Amino acid sequence: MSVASPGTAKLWEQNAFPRHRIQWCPGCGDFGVLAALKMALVRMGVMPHEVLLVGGIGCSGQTRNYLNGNGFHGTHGGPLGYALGAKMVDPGLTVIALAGDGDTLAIGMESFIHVCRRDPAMALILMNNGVYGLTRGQDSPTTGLGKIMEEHTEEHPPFVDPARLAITAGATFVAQSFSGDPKHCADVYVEAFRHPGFALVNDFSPCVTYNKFNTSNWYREHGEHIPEGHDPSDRAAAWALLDDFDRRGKLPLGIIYRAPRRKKAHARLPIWEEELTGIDPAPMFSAFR
Amino acid sequence: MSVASPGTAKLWEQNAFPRHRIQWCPGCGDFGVLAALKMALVRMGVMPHEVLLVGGIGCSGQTRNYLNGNGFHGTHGGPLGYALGAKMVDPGLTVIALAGDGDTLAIGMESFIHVCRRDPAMALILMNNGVYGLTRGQDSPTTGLGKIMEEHTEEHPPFVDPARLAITAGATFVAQSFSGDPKHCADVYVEAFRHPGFALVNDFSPCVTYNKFNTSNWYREHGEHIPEGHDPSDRAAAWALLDDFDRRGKLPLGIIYRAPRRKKAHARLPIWEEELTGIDPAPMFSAFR
Amino acid sequence: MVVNNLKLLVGGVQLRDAVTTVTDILGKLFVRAGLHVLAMERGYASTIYGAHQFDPLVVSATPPLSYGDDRTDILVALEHDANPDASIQPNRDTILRHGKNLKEGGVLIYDSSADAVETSELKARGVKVFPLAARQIAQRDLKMEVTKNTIVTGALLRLLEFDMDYALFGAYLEGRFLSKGRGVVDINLEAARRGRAAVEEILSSNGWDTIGYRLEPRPSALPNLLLTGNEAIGMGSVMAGCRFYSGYPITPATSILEFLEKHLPRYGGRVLQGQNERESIRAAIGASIAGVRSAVGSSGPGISLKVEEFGLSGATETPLVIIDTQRAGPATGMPTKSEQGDLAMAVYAGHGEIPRIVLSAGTIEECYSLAFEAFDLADKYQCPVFLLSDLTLTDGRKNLPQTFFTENQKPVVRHGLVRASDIEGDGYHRFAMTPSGISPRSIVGTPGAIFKVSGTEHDETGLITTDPSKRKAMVEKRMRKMQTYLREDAKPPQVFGSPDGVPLLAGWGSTKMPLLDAQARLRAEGTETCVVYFTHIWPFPVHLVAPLLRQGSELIVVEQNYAGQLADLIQQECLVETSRVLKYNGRPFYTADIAGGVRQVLAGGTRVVRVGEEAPDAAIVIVPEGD
Amino acid sequence: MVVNNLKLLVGGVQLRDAVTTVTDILGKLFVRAGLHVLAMERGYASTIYGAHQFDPLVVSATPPLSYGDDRTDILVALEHDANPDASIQPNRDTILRHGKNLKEGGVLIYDSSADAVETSELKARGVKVFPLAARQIAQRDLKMEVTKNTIVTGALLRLLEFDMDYALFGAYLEGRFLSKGRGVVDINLEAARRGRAAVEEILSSNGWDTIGYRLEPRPSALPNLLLTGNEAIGMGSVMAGCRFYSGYPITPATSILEFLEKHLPRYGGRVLQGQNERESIRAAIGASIAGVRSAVGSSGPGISLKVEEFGLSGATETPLVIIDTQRAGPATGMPTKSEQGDLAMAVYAGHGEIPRIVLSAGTIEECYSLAFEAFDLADKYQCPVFLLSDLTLTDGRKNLPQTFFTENQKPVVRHGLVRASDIEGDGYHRFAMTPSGISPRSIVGTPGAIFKVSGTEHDETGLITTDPSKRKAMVEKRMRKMQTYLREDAKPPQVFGSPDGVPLLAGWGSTKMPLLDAQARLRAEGTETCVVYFTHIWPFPVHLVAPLLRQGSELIVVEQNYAGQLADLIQQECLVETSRVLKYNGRPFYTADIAGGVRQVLAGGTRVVRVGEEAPDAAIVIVPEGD
Ligand SMILES: Cc1ncc(C[n+]2csc(CCOP(=O)(O)OP(=O)(O)O)c2C)c(N)n1
Ligand SMILES: Cc1ncc(C[n+]2csc(CCOP(=O)(O)OP(=O)(O)O)c2C)c(N)n1
Ligand code: SF4
Ligand code: SF4
Ligand SMILES: [Mg+2]
Ligand SMILES: [Mg+2]
Repeated sequence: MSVASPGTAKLWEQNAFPRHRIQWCPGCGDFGVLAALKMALVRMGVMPHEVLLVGGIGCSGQTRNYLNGNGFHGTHGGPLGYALGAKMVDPGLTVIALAGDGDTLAIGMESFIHVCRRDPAMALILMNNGVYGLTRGQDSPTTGLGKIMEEHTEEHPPFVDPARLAITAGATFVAQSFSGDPKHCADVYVEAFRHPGFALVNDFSPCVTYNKFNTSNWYREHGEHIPEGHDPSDRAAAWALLDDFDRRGKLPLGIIYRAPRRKKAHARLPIWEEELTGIDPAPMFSAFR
Repeated sequence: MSVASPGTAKLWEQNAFPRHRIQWCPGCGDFGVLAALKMALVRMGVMPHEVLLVGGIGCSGQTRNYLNGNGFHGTHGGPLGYALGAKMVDPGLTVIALAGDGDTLAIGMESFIHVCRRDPAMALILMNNGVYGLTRGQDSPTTGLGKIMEEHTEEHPPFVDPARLAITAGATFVAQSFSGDPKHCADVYVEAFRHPGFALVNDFSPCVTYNKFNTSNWYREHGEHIPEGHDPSDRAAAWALLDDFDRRGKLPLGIIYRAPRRKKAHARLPIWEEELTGIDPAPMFSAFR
Repeated sequence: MVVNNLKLLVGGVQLRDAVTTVTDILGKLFVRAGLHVLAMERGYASTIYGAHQFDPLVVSATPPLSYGDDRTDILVALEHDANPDASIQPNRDTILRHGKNLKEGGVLIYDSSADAVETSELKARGVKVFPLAARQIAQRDLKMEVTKNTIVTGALLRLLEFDMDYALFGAYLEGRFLSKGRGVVDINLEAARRGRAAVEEILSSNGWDTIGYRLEPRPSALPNLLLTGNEAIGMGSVMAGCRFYSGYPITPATSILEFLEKHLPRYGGRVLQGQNERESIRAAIGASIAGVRSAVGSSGPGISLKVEEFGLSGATETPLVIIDTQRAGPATGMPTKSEQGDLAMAVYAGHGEIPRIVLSAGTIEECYSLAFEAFDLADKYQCPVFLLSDLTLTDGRKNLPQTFFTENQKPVVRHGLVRASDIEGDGYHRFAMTPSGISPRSIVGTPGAIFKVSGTEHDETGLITTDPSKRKAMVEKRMRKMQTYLREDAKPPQVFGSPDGVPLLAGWGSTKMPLLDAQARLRAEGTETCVVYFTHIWPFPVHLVAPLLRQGSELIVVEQNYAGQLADLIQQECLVETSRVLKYNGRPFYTADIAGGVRQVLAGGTRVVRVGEEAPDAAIVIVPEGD
Repeated sequence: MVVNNLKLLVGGVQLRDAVTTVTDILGKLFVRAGLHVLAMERGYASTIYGAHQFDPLVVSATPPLSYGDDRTDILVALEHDANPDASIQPNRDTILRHGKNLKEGGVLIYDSSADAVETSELKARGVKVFPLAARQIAQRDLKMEVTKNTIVTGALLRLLEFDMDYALFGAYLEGRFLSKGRGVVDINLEAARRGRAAVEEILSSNGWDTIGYRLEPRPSALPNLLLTGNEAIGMGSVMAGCRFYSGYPITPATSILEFLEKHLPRYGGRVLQGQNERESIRAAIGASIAGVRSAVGSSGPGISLKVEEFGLSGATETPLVIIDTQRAGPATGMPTKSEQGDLAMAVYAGHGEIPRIVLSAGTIEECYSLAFEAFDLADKYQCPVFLLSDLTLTDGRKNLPQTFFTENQKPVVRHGLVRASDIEGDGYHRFAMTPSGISPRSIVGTPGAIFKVSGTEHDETGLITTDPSKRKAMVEKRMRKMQTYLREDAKPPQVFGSPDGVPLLAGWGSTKMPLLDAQARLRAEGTETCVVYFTHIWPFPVHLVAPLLRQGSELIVVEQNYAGQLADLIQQECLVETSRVLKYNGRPFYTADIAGGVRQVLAGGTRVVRVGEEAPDAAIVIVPEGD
């Protein structure tokens, strides 16, 4: 990661090339995420070409195109997989996955749990709106947050909590934010980007068009900053904090859990021709003689 | 479920038709699971034709063929998906998924978490041996249980705990057993089969050929029955129990968590011709006029 | 004066301008009046908000064959405001994109609340222009912005001289809003009157007493329904006894899921929104194992993700209907644009080889009837049956008489399902060798007929085996079902015209209507052709097709993809050389595309014509849609 | 006396009897002695323990073409005990399965520790039988059961009159066991001597001074390696600069994963065992986006599960090598049996249409060279490149001179990768329109060359678009790469013999060797044929193939699947009628299958011959393998 150049702020704030017209609904929470990302990246002092934004499929995933930096956009549920591969090749990159609750927790669940375990030094900004926005309003795995359901069916199960799942699966950084407060989001993002392992930010980012229950106001009423005294490096404390907020019907905002694992450092893998000359096959022969 | 007939025991104990030669390695833990299943099904008094055994791909999944009852064996990671569909069609069936740690927690993770949420009244006997047996000894997601790893890499992440994951995902019955003690397994299985929701039994079933660390003896040393006083209907208590056993380096055996959710009852879906006569399209017309 | 024959296109900003609210109301009113409506090219973006959306309706006295190329008679632009992000004023978006396609003497209505638009060029071409400050009237006069579209509707009714007494419109409003109170009905009627008043003024100030188009109710005995291809598939599925459906939301398959979520429970069925593509198909397979007729629906990416399970259905001989509503690929491609790009996937996808059946619908009627047939064939042949549709059909709407659904109902026949009473003795063999290849199938819960079913190779009893001759026999048993199908159920292509010595135009999918339209157009020019249209594509009915193809003077395959997937299949199966007219720009085939392409092939010199270079909105700078 | 020309088959109970420990040692000793070894039909079950396993080695003085049908010269049965579960004594399993294939005058060695086996029938056919109580000697005399196989090895060395001074064997043991102490070496030498002693006795008691077969070391200048097709793919990948490989374990692809896990880190690379099939391929795609040459390997089910990502690689123009080691499908099929059933999948799989390249290896040498080429082509054409292999090749072993790997090394060329220094000005366009269809590719981290890459349709800059003419242009740009490939890199099929006026035998994959062997056999009978063998299958090089095919008198395609997938492709692309010789019972093609099938076709009356009815072990009751 290169040192902050004076021009970095302008680079992040200017329009991305190519310039995509923003097609979120007016009032969509993802506008706040976009603003917060710009702030955070400026603060990181990283250059756009050093950043890889991997977008999920969904309204949320479009963030990759509205922001500077390299953007990759693959299959639904896939961002963490691509990001993992890229990060393993080049540990110097700033790799950020940007995806929705459907992409990450429905079809992407297979990747989510395992990337939490693998703990690559990259971040996932999960734009959680409790709905499939892009496909027009079906239930997502986080649908129902804050609602009391008397009876369930196989068709309509209770919601999952990505923060708890991530901690259980082994993630080393778990935070929450609310896109209606981009400044706080930016603070959290910076910590996530700096974390030397996998960082999940569960960002409540309302869908004004299809989720008429978890509205901006609802989040504002239910969100509550994590108290100063909380020690995020204590896993049990993190769990207790979640329990406490749950009991009170509140959503904790801030860093819930942060405890880096000991990880082996890796050099960038050989890419260029000059790194791939004179490859000697002999060391591979021994087993065959 | 029909009432226990006097001949049920013989039905479950006799060879399955068609008769597959058992091809587990001598000493494989899955023999214990097979024996325990026979005991449990006899005790349930259910008839073989009322049972659907859905096998995973792996040594473990072969259990479906060594036991009486209908058997279905699909793709790797798929048992819970098929089982869910079958159970939704016919709530009267006894549906049991039989699969390994690789099948369930690696490729099958996408199903596992969501079936925990959906909570169909069926059971999963997870034959957890900490390794991919059938593909000859690669690491599975539970590899490393009981080992201290100083340093991790993306290639070799820490193991996951299916019991904790299931509770976090919303499962309503979570138990553990050790296939070296088939009687206890059978007790646990019966409770699992009777549970009116999704029941996970994480059964430690050693692979004598490829897992030389988590051996029968190792499990015997580390397994410990859950104390009488434990209240499985208390989720927090369940979590605390897991924490306590973890701290002591022990594996709790017995019912960790059991708390049925309120679920809507469903009739069997129409199948036979006589249930599908005189279908009237008119109720579908209104939106199109 | 043109009576009962026009193409009306409504455009606006997606979500905000509620384009399809207008077209839905109008479509229903026209159908209630006994007119025919065809609306096959719903133009929308895969982003939710802000992109351009349009929806053309062809209205006529007789069932229209096609949607009249891209030519429009009446253009309605709902945009009202200026958008600083766009280089062109967005209240001109619809006009700029579609204005050039307005016929001489056509009509333009646009919302002039913010600004008047420069339309002198259109006027010079004889277009009658109606600036209508709909939003302004709605906000200022009616204090209710949502009524702006009713104002436009009222204006249109006046201009078309249709339902001037609001008999139909009033009834519609009452049906829809009376539960919300009389007031809602009344304000809408008032809004319609305001719209009418506004255009009256323009008419008179221009000295026009008509716009040159008029719609007249036709006394029609039969009540009609206006529905999409997906809704027709949904209905066909219900009627076929499908009682379990699952799907993970994806454009343009979602509307089948939504239709069945609404209706199937009433028929005792269940519908599962999968948490992913594989849970969807696996649950459907599990449901089939438990005995119910089941289906899974998806589009491109979701179909690709299910490939492993198709093989499983084939290998375990588990009936399954797979509905693939094609959209433009590859990858995410263009989720709201049309293509016929999945034929090769349906025929070949998967490792190894399985029996499978591929059906393809070309009209909304066929969506219904082939859905019914798909379930029947899946049951009979115990294999995956693909029902292909494409976005033009899924979202396209057409009126059909109610009797189409109520008359000639076929009973549901459960083929080869074994009941307890059928079982004699012990040795029930799930995969018994039979001359037809079809074995007696039992479901879970059948005493005496316990099964062991596996995707691993097995013998007649279900015992896993790698014995070479048992393996060979089992492969052949499975594949024999396809011979049985070819003998008993394969259908020849539909033939329109006489094939003898004339060029044959082959096609599949939603190309059917423009193909027939192009045939008529070519005939009018003196070129006789014969249309050979495929619905039953795989197993390929060589015996029914090859002799036919050899009768023609040459074979031109018209399809909406790059390679010519049906053409390739025909070459492989019939060893007949093909020429190809191909389109893959996301827009459906227009009659002119086909007629032009065929002309070019017949003129010689080229065997492959790739149409669509000059697409309707290629000329203007378009603000991209996102994805 | 037959010198340096025999087929030796070792059989036993899987896992327990360590069949391949014996064949591995023998194979290495033979190769060190300058002999040629071919071992292409490793017979094993997908269950771990208890099924029958066998491993035939063909040993000869010159490179053998084929594995001599199913005829065996020397049969070694390692089973020793009785199994109450089996209806036949298991120490007869190998004898019952393979005994009938023993040549007249062949040799049988079996473990007689538990019991003698009734072999009078074999003896009547002149087979020399050596009951050897190997396990008993190992347990009773050497107190070490594992030495039972060394006892057998010692017996074999004696019977073959090979390495009688243990110069080679001793060196092998030292290389392998000296680190564990001299004692381990010595006890093994002692075990070998005991085996020798036991058979000496039988020889002399029968009055035989030889078994009629002998192996003689050949002075060979070149050190040789004995390796599998998968190991050759692994080496080829390393040499091609592949530095990221991922795979989810699956038979028979796992050994590539394991080979590269062992070796790639030494070359600076990383290897990821995916937690599922999709994580594997996605990580490989991500690695490629970051610039490294990457690959993913799998087999049938795992390939089917990745289909969506192939389309992504094609649509985003991300280079990716996909190794498909085919096994018998469909579904789980027969995981340890061979088939060529995935060609259609490689060519067509996925919704929509992408550029892709399909290569297919037929020998272990080609596994190496085509792996190298696959990475080169993926880099150049920025698309998925499939490398097909099949189980016969993946597990088959063959000796190759070390110089094959060390000489003629080609340098790694990174095609079209843009460096910061190449960038001028601002407007780097990732998907620039070029005549070749290939656009300059940048990787993450390149100043001035930031990209936006998406599987959603886009324009040259990466801007998402549904503009019809931009869409059309982008589809054509992508597909144009395939024209460029056909001009610059497509290879014609390999032709053996002159095609003029003779029947052409076409094939692909591991069928190559038996095909050439069958050609020789047919020639000996007076039937001249020409073998046309495909390695570069897609895009199909019509211009290189069609003229050739028209030279032959007829075309017979020989392949290991039910449909005739290559034959179908040839018909589609060249409009040439094919006959087919097909085998799909899980066993590889034997020379006799092909020669027989071709004879049948040439005799007329049938166009499709399905061989394999009388498979080697079809006659006996076989206890099933599980899955
Ligand atoms: C394989 C596949 N299945 C389905 C889809 C359709 N699809 C696109 S986005 C989406 C859900 C998006 O929801 P979420 O991730 O929450 O994003 P949001 O739009 O709410 O930000 C779905 C189901 C797809 N693109 N690919
Ligand atoms: C899609 C797919 N990928 C890979 C495989 C290969 N495979 C078969 S079993 C297995 C792992 C089995 O491990 P586990 O579930 O733990 O079962 P065990 O054998 O240990 O009981 C794998 C990877 C497969 N059958 N299908
Ligand atoms: S649909 Fe919801 S998530 Fe999507 S852009 Fe609109 S408000 Fe945002
Ligand atoms: S390999 Fe392991 S899990 Fe498989 S049968 Fe043997 S002991 Fe059991
Ligand atoms: Mg969402
Ligand atoms: Mg396991």
